[in-house]
Amino acid sequence: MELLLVLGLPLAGTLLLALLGARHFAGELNIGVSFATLAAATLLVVRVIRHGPLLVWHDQFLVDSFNVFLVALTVFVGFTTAIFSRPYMRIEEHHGRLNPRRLRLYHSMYQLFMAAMLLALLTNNMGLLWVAMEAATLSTVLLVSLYRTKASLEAAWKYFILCGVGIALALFGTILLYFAAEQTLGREGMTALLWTHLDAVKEHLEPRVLGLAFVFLLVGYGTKVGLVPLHNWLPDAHAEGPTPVSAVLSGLLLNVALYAVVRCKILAEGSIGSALPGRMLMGFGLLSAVLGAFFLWRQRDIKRLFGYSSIEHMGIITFAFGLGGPVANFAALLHMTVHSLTKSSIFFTAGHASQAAGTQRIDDIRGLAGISPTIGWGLMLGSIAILGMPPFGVFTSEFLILTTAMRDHPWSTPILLIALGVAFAGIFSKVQPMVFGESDAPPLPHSPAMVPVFLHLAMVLTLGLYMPPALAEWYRAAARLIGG
Amino acid sequence: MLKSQLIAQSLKLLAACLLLISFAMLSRRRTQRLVILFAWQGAILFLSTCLVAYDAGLTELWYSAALTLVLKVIALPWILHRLIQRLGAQWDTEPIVNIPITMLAGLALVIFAFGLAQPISMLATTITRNTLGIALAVILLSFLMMITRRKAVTQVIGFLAMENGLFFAATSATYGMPMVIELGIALDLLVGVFILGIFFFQIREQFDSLDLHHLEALRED
Amino acid sequence: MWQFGEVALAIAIAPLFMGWISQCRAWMQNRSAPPLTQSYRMLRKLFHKDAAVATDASLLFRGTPYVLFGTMVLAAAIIPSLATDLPFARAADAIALIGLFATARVFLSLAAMDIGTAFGTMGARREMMIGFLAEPALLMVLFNAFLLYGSTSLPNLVNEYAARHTVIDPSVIFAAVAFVMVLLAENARIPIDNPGTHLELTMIHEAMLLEYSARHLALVEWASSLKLFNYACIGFALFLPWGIATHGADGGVPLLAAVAALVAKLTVAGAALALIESLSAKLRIFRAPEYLAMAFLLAVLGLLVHLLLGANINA
Amino acid sequence: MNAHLYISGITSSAIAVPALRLLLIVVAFWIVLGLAGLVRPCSLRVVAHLLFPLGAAGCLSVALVAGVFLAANRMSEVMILPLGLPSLPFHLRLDTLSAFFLLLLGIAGTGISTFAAGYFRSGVGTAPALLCLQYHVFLASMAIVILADDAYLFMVAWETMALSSYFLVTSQHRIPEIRRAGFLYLLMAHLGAICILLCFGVMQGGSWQFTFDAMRGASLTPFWASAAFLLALVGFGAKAGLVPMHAWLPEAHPAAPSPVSAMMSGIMLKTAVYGMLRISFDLLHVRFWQWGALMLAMGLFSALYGAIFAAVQTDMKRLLAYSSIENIGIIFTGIGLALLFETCHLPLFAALALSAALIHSLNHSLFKSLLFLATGSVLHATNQRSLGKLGGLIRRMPWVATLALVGTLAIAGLPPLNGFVSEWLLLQSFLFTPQLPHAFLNMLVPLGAAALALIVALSAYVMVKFYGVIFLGQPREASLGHAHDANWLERLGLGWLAFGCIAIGIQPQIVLRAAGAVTGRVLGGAAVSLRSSIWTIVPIAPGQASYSGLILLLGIVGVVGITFVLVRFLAHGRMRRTDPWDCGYPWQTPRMQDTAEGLGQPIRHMFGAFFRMERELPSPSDVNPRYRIHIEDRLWRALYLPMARGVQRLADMAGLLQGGRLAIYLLYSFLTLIVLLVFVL
Repeated sequence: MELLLVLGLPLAGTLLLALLGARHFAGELNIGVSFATLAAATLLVVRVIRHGPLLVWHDQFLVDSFNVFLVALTVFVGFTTAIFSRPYMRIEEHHGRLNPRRLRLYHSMYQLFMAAMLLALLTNNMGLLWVAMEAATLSTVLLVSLYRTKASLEAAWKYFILCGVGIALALFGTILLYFAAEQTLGREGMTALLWTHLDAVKEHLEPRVLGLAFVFLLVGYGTKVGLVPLHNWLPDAHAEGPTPVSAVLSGLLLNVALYAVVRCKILAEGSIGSALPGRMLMGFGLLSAVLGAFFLWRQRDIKRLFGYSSIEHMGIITFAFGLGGPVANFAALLHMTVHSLTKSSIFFTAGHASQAAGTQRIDDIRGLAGISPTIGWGLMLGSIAILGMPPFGVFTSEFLILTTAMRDHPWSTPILLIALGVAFAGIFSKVQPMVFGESDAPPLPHSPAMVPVFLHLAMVLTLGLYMPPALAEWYRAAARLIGG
Repeated sequence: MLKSQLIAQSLKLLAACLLLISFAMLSRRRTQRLVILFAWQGAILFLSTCLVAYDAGLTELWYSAALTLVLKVIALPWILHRLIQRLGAQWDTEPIVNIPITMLAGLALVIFAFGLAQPISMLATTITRNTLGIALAVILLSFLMMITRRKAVTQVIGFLAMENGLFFAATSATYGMPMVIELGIALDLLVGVFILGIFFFQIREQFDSLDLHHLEALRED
Repeated sequence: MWQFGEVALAIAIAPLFMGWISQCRAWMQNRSAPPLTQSYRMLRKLFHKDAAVATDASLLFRGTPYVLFGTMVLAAAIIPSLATDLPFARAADAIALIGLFATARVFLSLAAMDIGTAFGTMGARREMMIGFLAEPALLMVLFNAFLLYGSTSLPNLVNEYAARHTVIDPSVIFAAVAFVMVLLAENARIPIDNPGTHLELTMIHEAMLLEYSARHLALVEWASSLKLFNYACIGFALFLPWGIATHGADGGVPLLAAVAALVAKLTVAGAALALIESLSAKLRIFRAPEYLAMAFLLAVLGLLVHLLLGANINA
Repeated sequence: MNAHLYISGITSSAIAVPALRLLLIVVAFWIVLGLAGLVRPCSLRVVAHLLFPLGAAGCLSVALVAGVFLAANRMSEVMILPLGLPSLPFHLRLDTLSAFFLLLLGIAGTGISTFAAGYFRSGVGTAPALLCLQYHVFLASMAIVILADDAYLFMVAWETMALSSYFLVTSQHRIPEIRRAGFLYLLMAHLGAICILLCFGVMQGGSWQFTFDAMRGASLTPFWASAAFLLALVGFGAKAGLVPMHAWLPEAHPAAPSPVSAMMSGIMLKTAVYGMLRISFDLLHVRFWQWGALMLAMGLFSALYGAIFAAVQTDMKRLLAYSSIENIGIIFTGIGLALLFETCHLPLFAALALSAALIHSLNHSLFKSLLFLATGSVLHATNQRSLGKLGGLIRRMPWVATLALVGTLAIAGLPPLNGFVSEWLLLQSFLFTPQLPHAFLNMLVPLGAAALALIVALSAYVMVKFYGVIFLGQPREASLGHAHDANWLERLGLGWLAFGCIAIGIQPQIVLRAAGAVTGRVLGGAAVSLRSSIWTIVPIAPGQASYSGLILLLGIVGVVGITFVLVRFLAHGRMRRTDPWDCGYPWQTPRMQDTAEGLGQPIRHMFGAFFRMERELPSPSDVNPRYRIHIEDRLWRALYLPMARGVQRLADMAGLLQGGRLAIYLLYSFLTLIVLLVFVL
């Protein structure tokens, strides 16, 4: 059945690429596996759309409208990233920054990472969720340190320790959750940690325990979401890892972590009955948005710049989830989608841009439109999209979020206004000279893969102007599920 | 009845020892000692798990006890020991915050943790209810230790101690998590430590030291 | 019938008025005065001369005198100097009249800049400066009138006045003083400008005419005398509209009365102007703003006085 | 004009075709045109000689449709497109207000597109096809902004407008100043857009209904209504260039290619005016006289500010940009006045002021685009933008000079051209301010009229400087000797706009009627009474005031003609050409002419308080003396730089958070944990 395929294929790919990852066709193989996963996931999605939510294997696995679209997103971006990473890694090899052994590590870890994320998304068991998150961390740690440079090692180390500690706290939260659960659900079988069961009885869970548990889970998974002030690993990891990894990190991993947080929030809110968890999310969200924006203002490294932009956007999404309610949740889910599409495409272009200029320092990247129009305009359009200019989809969600905030919590809108304004100035003042102006850099050895970039941007553009009813219905269902 | 009383008493005793050991870790400077203390912690964990398993008569707890013994009492300390030998990182230099203050902070944390856990542990149906506070205290203490130390190795030991605390919480407060999860956790732990091992070597060959103040290049300047 | 008579009269006696002023000035400064017809002679002479035009003067330069003359004649046709039922007056109220004068000013300045000589441009600059300072003051004066009589078209003003025989409203005094100051400024008289001098650095109006000669010069001179005449008539219409043949008045008697009244007013006004000019000294060019600001202030004061004394606003 | 042709027939037989559909077809047509250019990306011929004229035809048809709509004073049409958000498809609506601004867009756009067809040369900056695309997307988005009937579509079109114009501004992106200007422009536009968005957020009033209909229905407390109004004022003011949100305008307009500057200044700024009107008169149902007073004050201040700064500029496009600020100020003054009257229940006077504002928007879009395009021709002919290097072009390029003269006289507010009409109407409406029931207002506001008079006269000064320095006098550079006149397409475009200026000047009844249709709809029936024949316009009552551009024109022409003939008859003097006399000063060089700085000197002297001046005077003993002056906007240092510095400081503070030490990071997590635990404790 599809679920098995979706989970199994990446694992198989991991082993396969662990053996063959060093061959010259590894890139294609990687693409192949990702594509197979994509196909399987499509089947799964179709099935879920047809027959509604899906609970299998003693309810251990859950596919409902909330996570299925994240699954679709994950496999899709995973696929496009695989397409992108083939020429990118070729060029890296050509520049002598990587050797076949590293490539093997890269390819197999890439697949493992995908597998871990899919597991985290699909499992119905909070414990397994935790395990999957930990696995994702471990695999990406190896990916971040792929270049073995001082910087990349340091980044990986910080990433490992911070996220390790975070994840440990999350585990304690899970334990507390279990502790609360077994009061009501008892410990027969392994039902006490199944999200669906918890969701069913969340009103009867002991609120005080759930409060504690939520705090630990929030701090734990929030570290991986990159909420200020737990974000410190994020820019380093994004800047020092290989670009495809940065793309999947900010495009997918953050989403998955946020997904975990939201699942916990649903339970906590149901049990506590007050809006406290929502308020916490709003606080974190605003803080991340504002501080992320101010960080943007002072960046010198292109990938670091967009890493911070991810923090800012995660802040906005978290804020929206904190607001709760059908529209805000809808907007948050939409923003998740468009952000991961846009941000990954930006990282694709940024990666090629830094390859073309031979550096990641913004001041040394000039006149991209001159070197290669596709890269230049890709970066320009991507930045404009991520800055929330219509007709791109990011604007749609920001429109909904801002208006909702204006309606429910007017006090927060000035903060958001500042955040958006500063972020705009921060990013655009740096992107514009990179794209425009003169340059005398040589062309790239291998032709860059710009198809994914423009594919993503086209999708984001479409979402900005027209949303297929099926998708909208899907979001609505998910929003209803999250409630709040 | 009396038996369970006895078990409860002894569990409390073990919990106290656990707390004591964490304090000791907080105060130690030599990494070797820390490893040994860590092993002791594992041992106590093993004992407590056995007791709980015996009391509750749950087979899967026996498994996890065995797992603890293998992993936390033998494997990890041994690996760490070898690592330290190979890397020659016996001495941790002066911690960032000096010991007495750390101890005071630790004391405050313990009080905080108890205060936090007090109302909750009342709910526990198990005989080992109020050990939850101690578990929390252990976690926070090892967190504190991670913050105050300079060497990579000591940070890792702190990290592992934290895991112990979690494990203790899991077993004592809730008679252990479902088996799958236990296994998953253990696996992750193992992999993590291996990765750490790889890291140590890479870090050392890059920076020819495990001192963390080399790892402060990436920053906002 | 009134209409064309009035225009003809204006064109005819405007130079005479100019001459009369200079004669009075000469007397007051006990110089021997030129004859009253002096300005007519000058015009004739100029019209018969050969015109000398700068090599690269554009059409704008040569066309401007005609435009000036045209606008001034049109203004004369709008201002009720003799009678109030003027079909032309429908075309422009007092504000449009100001616009008309502004048009003339702009054309003259552009023409002065056309040759590109230093003095021409300097004159143009100063002229425009005076202009944009004078206009607000003038507008405030009109505001006063509007508040009094509820109209900005001059004939209706006069009719209103004739209709109700009110005593003079206190605000009118302020307005009148302001108006006289503006009149002096706008018509290049002392204390802003000196029509007599050709001392380069002080002149404004003359500086713009430097390049004109013969018939062009004649037209410009005629136009400027018409301008002075028009301003005087505006003043009469606003502040002492006695004797102007109001609505329905027809036939010879009112006509004669109106002409007589006009001549009398002009005589007095000319003498008064000459007196002011001889008594006051020319200001430095950058004192002009203060002078006009004063005028503006007076007009505003008049306005406030009117509003405070609470005369009936909407007549 | 187009309206004029139709007024006669159409009013009786209102045709059945829905105007809205026609307009949408044109919009789609524009986008197709834009994309069509991409087929042959670098062929200038296709783009210039096929696409742009077609675009002009589109503009013309928009003008026709809107004109017919206004003339027939049709009921408003609505339409819903199945796009946009799931719960919020695109709503479109054509009513008289939007029709008026579409008329404006159409008339000005026709001229600009025609000119652009002849203007764009190959080789420099962005590829012609891309320019064509951006240009037509810009047009289309402006049309959609005016047609939008829900907040989402409005915002999308609004930002698309900003974006496409940004790309047009930076088409010469090799030059750093232009990039800087573009950045500043887009930043301000975006901030403004967020303000507008928040304004809509306020007005949605409870229900998540973003259609304008729902907003009309929403009931707001005075506080929130005022909040919405202020947000709108900031947002649209930033787009319109209202002081102090004007900083981008004098940067972006000179940077852009001339047709684009014309488009931005002529049409885009008006979309901001449209938005302001739409929100304050249509969507918000409660209004307060304080709003009007605020708007009036801001408008007058902007106008004065713009006029004063325009007077001291030495770059011709910059000068025009500041003059745009001035005119926008005048328009907002009119709107503010209308608000005042309307809130004091004097609908007739409100209608008068509003008509003045509307007509002035139309006039400004005509003469300002005309002048910007003229500067474009001058730029092409001479490659000079600085006034200090131009002069005497009336002999080299008579066509441009003549047509520009019309624009100059019109913008200087001189009868019988169109600029005077609107200003006259505005002054007329000022005359009634003493009837305001508020003690202070009715004394203070009349001073506004005086300020307005000062501003208009100042703008006359500015325009004399503009025209005189560029077209009159001697060429200040030898290179101007071989300047060539504009080509026929450019002349056609300029001619169209000039014709518009004259036509509205002598037949203001048409636009007055159009404005009446708007005010009638907006102010509930109140419209300027048209008790006036084809000869004169009578705003309130014939006793009070009347004006006729036609008669004035005929009068002047007649008198001039007669005089000319008579002079020819009587004065039998020949005319001979000589050197200029100039007080007998023989050694004339072009450098001795008065410069642009010189013409600005009285203003600098009088309004010194407004400027930051750096002057460098030559010493008397200097062999080749050089005089340099640099004028700077005080607000730039007073407002914008501090803001930037503040952000920088905050960013540095934020930077301290990330000190690179792992222990500290762990400490953050630790403290966060503790704090949250205390929270739930």
